[in-house]
Amino acid sequence: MKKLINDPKTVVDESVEGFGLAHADLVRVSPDPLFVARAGGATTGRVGIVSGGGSGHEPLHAGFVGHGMLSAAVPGPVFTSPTPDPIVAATLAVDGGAGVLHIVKNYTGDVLNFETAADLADAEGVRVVSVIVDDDVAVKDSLFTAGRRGVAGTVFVEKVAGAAAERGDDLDAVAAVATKANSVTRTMGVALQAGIVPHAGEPSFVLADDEIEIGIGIHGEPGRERVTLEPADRIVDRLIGPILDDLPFSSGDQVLLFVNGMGGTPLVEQYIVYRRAAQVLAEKGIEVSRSLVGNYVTSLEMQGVSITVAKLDAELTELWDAPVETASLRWGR
Amino acid sequence: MKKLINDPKTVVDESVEGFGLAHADLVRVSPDPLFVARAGGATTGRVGIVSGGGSGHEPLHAGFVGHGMLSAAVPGPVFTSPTPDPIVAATLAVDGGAGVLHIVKNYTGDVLNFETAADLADAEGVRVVSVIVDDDVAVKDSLFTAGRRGVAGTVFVEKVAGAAAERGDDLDAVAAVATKANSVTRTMGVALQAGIVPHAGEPSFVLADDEIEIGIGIHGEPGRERVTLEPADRIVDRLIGPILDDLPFSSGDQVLLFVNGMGGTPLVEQYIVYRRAAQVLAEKGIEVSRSLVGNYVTSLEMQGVSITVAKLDAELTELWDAPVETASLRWGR
Amino acid sequence: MTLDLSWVTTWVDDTVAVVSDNRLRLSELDREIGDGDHGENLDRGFAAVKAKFDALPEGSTPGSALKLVATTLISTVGGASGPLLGTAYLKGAQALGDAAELDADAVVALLTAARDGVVLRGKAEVGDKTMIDAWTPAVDAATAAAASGASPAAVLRAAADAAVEGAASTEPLVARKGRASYLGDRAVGHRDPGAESSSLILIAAAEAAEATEG
Amino acid sequence: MTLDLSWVTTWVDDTVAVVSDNRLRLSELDREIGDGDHGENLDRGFAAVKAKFDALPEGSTPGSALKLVATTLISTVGGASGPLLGTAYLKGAQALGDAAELDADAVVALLTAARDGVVLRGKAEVGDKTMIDAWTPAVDAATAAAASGASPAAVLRAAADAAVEGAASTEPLVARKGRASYLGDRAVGHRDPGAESSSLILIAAAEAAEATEG
Ligand SMILES: Nc1ncnc2c1ncn2[C@@H]1O[C@H](COP(=O)(O)OP(=O)(O)O)[C@@H](O)[C@H]1O
Ligand SMILES: Nc1ncnc2c1ncn2[C@@H]1O[C@H](COP(=O)(O)OP(=O)(O)O)[C@@H](O)[C@H]1O
Ligand SMILES: [Mg+2]
Ligand SMILES: [Mg+2]
Ligand SMILES: [Mg+2]
Ligand SMILES: [Mg+2]
Repeated sequence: MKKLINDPKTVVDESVEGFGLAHADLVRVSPDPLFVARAGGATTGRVGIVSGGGSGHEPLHAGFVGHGMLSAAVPGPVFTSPTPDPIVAATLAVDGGAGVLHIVKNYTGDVLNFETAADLADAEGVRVVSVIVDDDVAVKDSLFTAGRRGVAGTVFVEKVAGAAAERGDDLDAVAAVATKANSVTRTMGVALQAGIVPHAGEPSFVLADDEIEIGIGIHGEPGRERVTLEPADRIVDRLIGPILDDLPFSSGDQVLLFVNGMGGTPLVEQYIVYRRAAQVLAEKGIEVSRSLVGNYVTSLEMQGVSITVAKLDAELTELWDAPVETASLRWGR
Repeated sequence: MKKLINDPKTVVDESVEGFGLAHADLVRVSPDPLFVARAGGATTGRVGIVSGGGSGHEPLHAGFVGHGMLSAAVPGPVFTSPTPDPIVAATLAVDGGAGVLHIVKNYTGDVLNFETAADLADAEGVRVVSVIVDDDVAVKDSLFTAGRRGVAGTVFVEKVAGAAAERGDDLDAVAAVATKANSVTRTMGVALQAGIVPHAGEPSFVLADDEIEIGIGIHGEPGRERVTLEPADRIVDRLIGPILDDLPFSSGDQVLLFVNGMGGTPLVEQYIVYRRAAQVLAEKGIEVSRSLVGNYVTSLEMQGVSITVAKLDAELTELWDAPVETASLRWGR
Repeated sequence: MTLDLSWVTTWVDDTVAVVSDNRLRLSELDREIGDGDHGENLDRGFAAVKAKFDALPEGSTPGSALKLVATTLISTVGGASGPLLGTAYLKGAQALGDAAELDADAVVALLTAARDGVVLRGKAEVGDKTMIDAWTPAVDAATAAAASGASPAAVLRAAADAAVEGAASTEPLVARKGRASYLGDRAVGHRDPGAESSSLILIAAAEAAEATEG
Repeated sequence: MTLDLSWVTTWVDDTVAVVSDNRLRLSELDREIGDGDHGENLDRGFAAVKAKFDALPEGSTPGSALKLVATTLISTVGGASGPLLGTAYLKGAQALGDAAELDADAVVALLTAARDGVVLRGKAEVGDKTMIDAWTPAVDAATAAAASGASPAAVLRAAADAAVEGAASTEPLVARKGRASYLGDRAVGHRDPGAESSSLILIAAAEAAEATEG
């Protein structure tokens, strides 16, 4: 394992410190308990939005802290959800009196730690509402399982919720927007090669030279099936079919098409994936009215991509278009 | 080799097609000869700016086409400079009557092909001025060699030249800004692992499990020396020392600090690098007044980073801050 | 025969050691069907517990000491296992009240409340391939042993043996909770890391009791 | 003994074949001290030349045919070698004017102008470890052969032999131009790919002339 790190134990602290130095105009870093909040502190009367989870998915979440998106991000150790303490601290720090929304990716660890944190923040008099993101169609959903995972669609949920908070919606309204955004968003991913967790020192899983994993999770959790490497267009077809069937999306829909790099796949390949995905949607009469391509929800240096399709109505489009000023997503200011 | 491609021969065409689909609000793609120009065409009386080079460095250059930056980008085959034809076509397409600046990274192939293209465009009545970017301190410079390479500093040169063109500077003034920007910019990179050129199918070079290459170029050209893997802070010291000595930078200077990912290195590591680089500059009394961190000038999925330091004066700062709206660099609108 | 605070401290010390010794093995189990951090998570948590126990407040009871384990794990482990095991210790501690001495029934109450805490948070059932597959057989065996008049140490030994078997019983299962549930059939043949670590914790409890009694 | 258009077409055909056959080897040489695309670049270019030559305009002369090679290479090869070799063919073509038959002196003029074209663009000298290390010895040998009365085919054979030696002579050199210059001492021991491909082109020229004469 070769990594640009000093010590597997200090990776997250040092990286977040660097992040704070690089983006001092946007954020403040609390080193202990570790969280990243907007520079300038809480805005009185505005709903705060906190998200977080294991590190290794950068720019998620700290890269989305700023005007029009998150109020704070809580980075856990690599691929391990943060404990309740920093979540509570971040929640208290961003509360402007209007309560705080927790946006939580659906992993047992994240859900349980945010749940505990929400109880504790409540006990401190801060009202917390939680929205669970579970956009990954690769996983079979049922009452008796852990349910679907939260993956790249989290960016969409965080963006529109942030815009709703920025325009002054109250906590229930912001939560309703986030819930709606999650409900219209579907994602599926593929891995060609695993990333390496610093303290593990070896790949999270091993794929043969001609194998790919369809339906991969963002921690390298296995997906639906391993298949032999195919041309990109065929792989895209394997991802987008289940996505479109699931909601279902239909002709005439307006959508956001989001091709997300997992960290180690060059942009040149991500756009090849985008091309085919756009073709498939066009064939089905689905109109791509907004798009996003790049490394937004990564899995360290994993090679692979995910495709997210989110159905847009007028409100979600407006909230997506609203100004945002964060380290990794910025427009309108 | 596992890649999300259909065919090594169609990688660039399909990727650029996907890029055009994803960013139809910003750009138009000319498929043959292949170039990417701003949507909306040339602006009468404004200087056009064309850059280009081998593909595989995305988002450079097409990701920087748009308001306040490039007028057009000409992507060659992977790691191979484009021929003169598409450069000429792009040059003619973006000329608004005020002439066109060519921003060329200093590689023999790029220089020769752009030179030929400039001659041909001149013959068509379009005045072309060329600025060569050669920010890489890893390479010994001399009249008798090919000279320094153009690497990540290209982003800085393209940004400030684009802003100068946008505010209405004439061709000589825009070229002067670009020349000044290049002259105050220094870069050095490190590779932990090579990327794989699609048609080659194997890594451009091989590093042992504990080896890194200091002074790497963006096509995987070898650098100054191979050393044993060290902690990130020591590696940063190896990069930033020669950078600061070269100009030289001195106490009291204001600079842009730009940590650039080579494609396969996660952001979490890039910020660890940024942290140390910022520490070193602070120790020397050099003020980081602007910063940039991310994958901007890549080498496919190469693992590694480069560090760029550019000395800012009031004009360069203003031009850096000016609004820009491109696929990969955006602020102020 | 009863157990007191010294049993708790010995149990905690032994757990710290066994978790540290098994760190890589537990993460390896987790790499096979999860995300490979389980040993790391617990080791971080129990190292923090050890630091707290090095300065255990005067007048601690078994219950207050176990509560300290709980809050420390909740604050330091993260992941799924942090809140789950933390809640186990928390509910177990609450079941003990401020008793200074624990008889066999108190031990059963401790284990039962601990297991119920995990279920409360994680909603898993036996057969879901989670730490519950170690805890529930352990609680059942402990209950039976206490009913037949066993000593606290013997109750814990029965629980530990059942937990070991329970951990082994996860191997043929498909997971329905936690990360391994994403694997479907591919989890078959692998042991659940949380069930394994829970069995180690319960073995440590039995050994500590035997050492204290002996 | 003179050479005419059929020599040019045979030369081009042979070059297309030899470049295609050596594509991987040339790229391998380039991978060692450059960016690994030289074979690919030339193959793309000469495949395009072949397509153009399949429909060579009526009334072509050696000069106009070589100019077509030049413009096609410039438009399709890219990289450093595209403009350099393109300019070589362009200047060589210009040196021939509209002559239909080439004697030994014309061949020397062709090679000299080609070499000068490469120098004009690339500013390399002998010893810089570039294609000039093949071209300049080739020009010198051709000049000497013509002076001693050799046939065009013999002039080209002398050029080819010298180019082969020149390509080999690049191995011990440190590069001062092109990508290999970034390598410093590490380029030592590797043959320059552009010198090698130039020697292949000149061998093809000699063989085509021998076949035409023979
Ligand atoms: N819902 C649940 N109920 C009980 N135990 C669970 C549940 N989900 C996960 N676990 C346990 O947690 C263990 C994984 O813990 P750990 O690896 O530390 O956390 P994470 O999965 O967040 O990385 C699993 O092996 C399993 O025993
Ligand atoms: N300045 C120069 N003068 C002459 N030949 C050069 C010069 N620079 C490079 N070359 C030749 O070009 C060859 C490399 O060509 P190629 O690999 O196709 O282009 P690139 O280096 O752009 O990838 C080198 O082997 C060398 O012979
Ligand atoms: Mg985990
Ligand atoms: Mg090249
Ligand atoms: Mg785990
Ligand atoms: Mg080359």
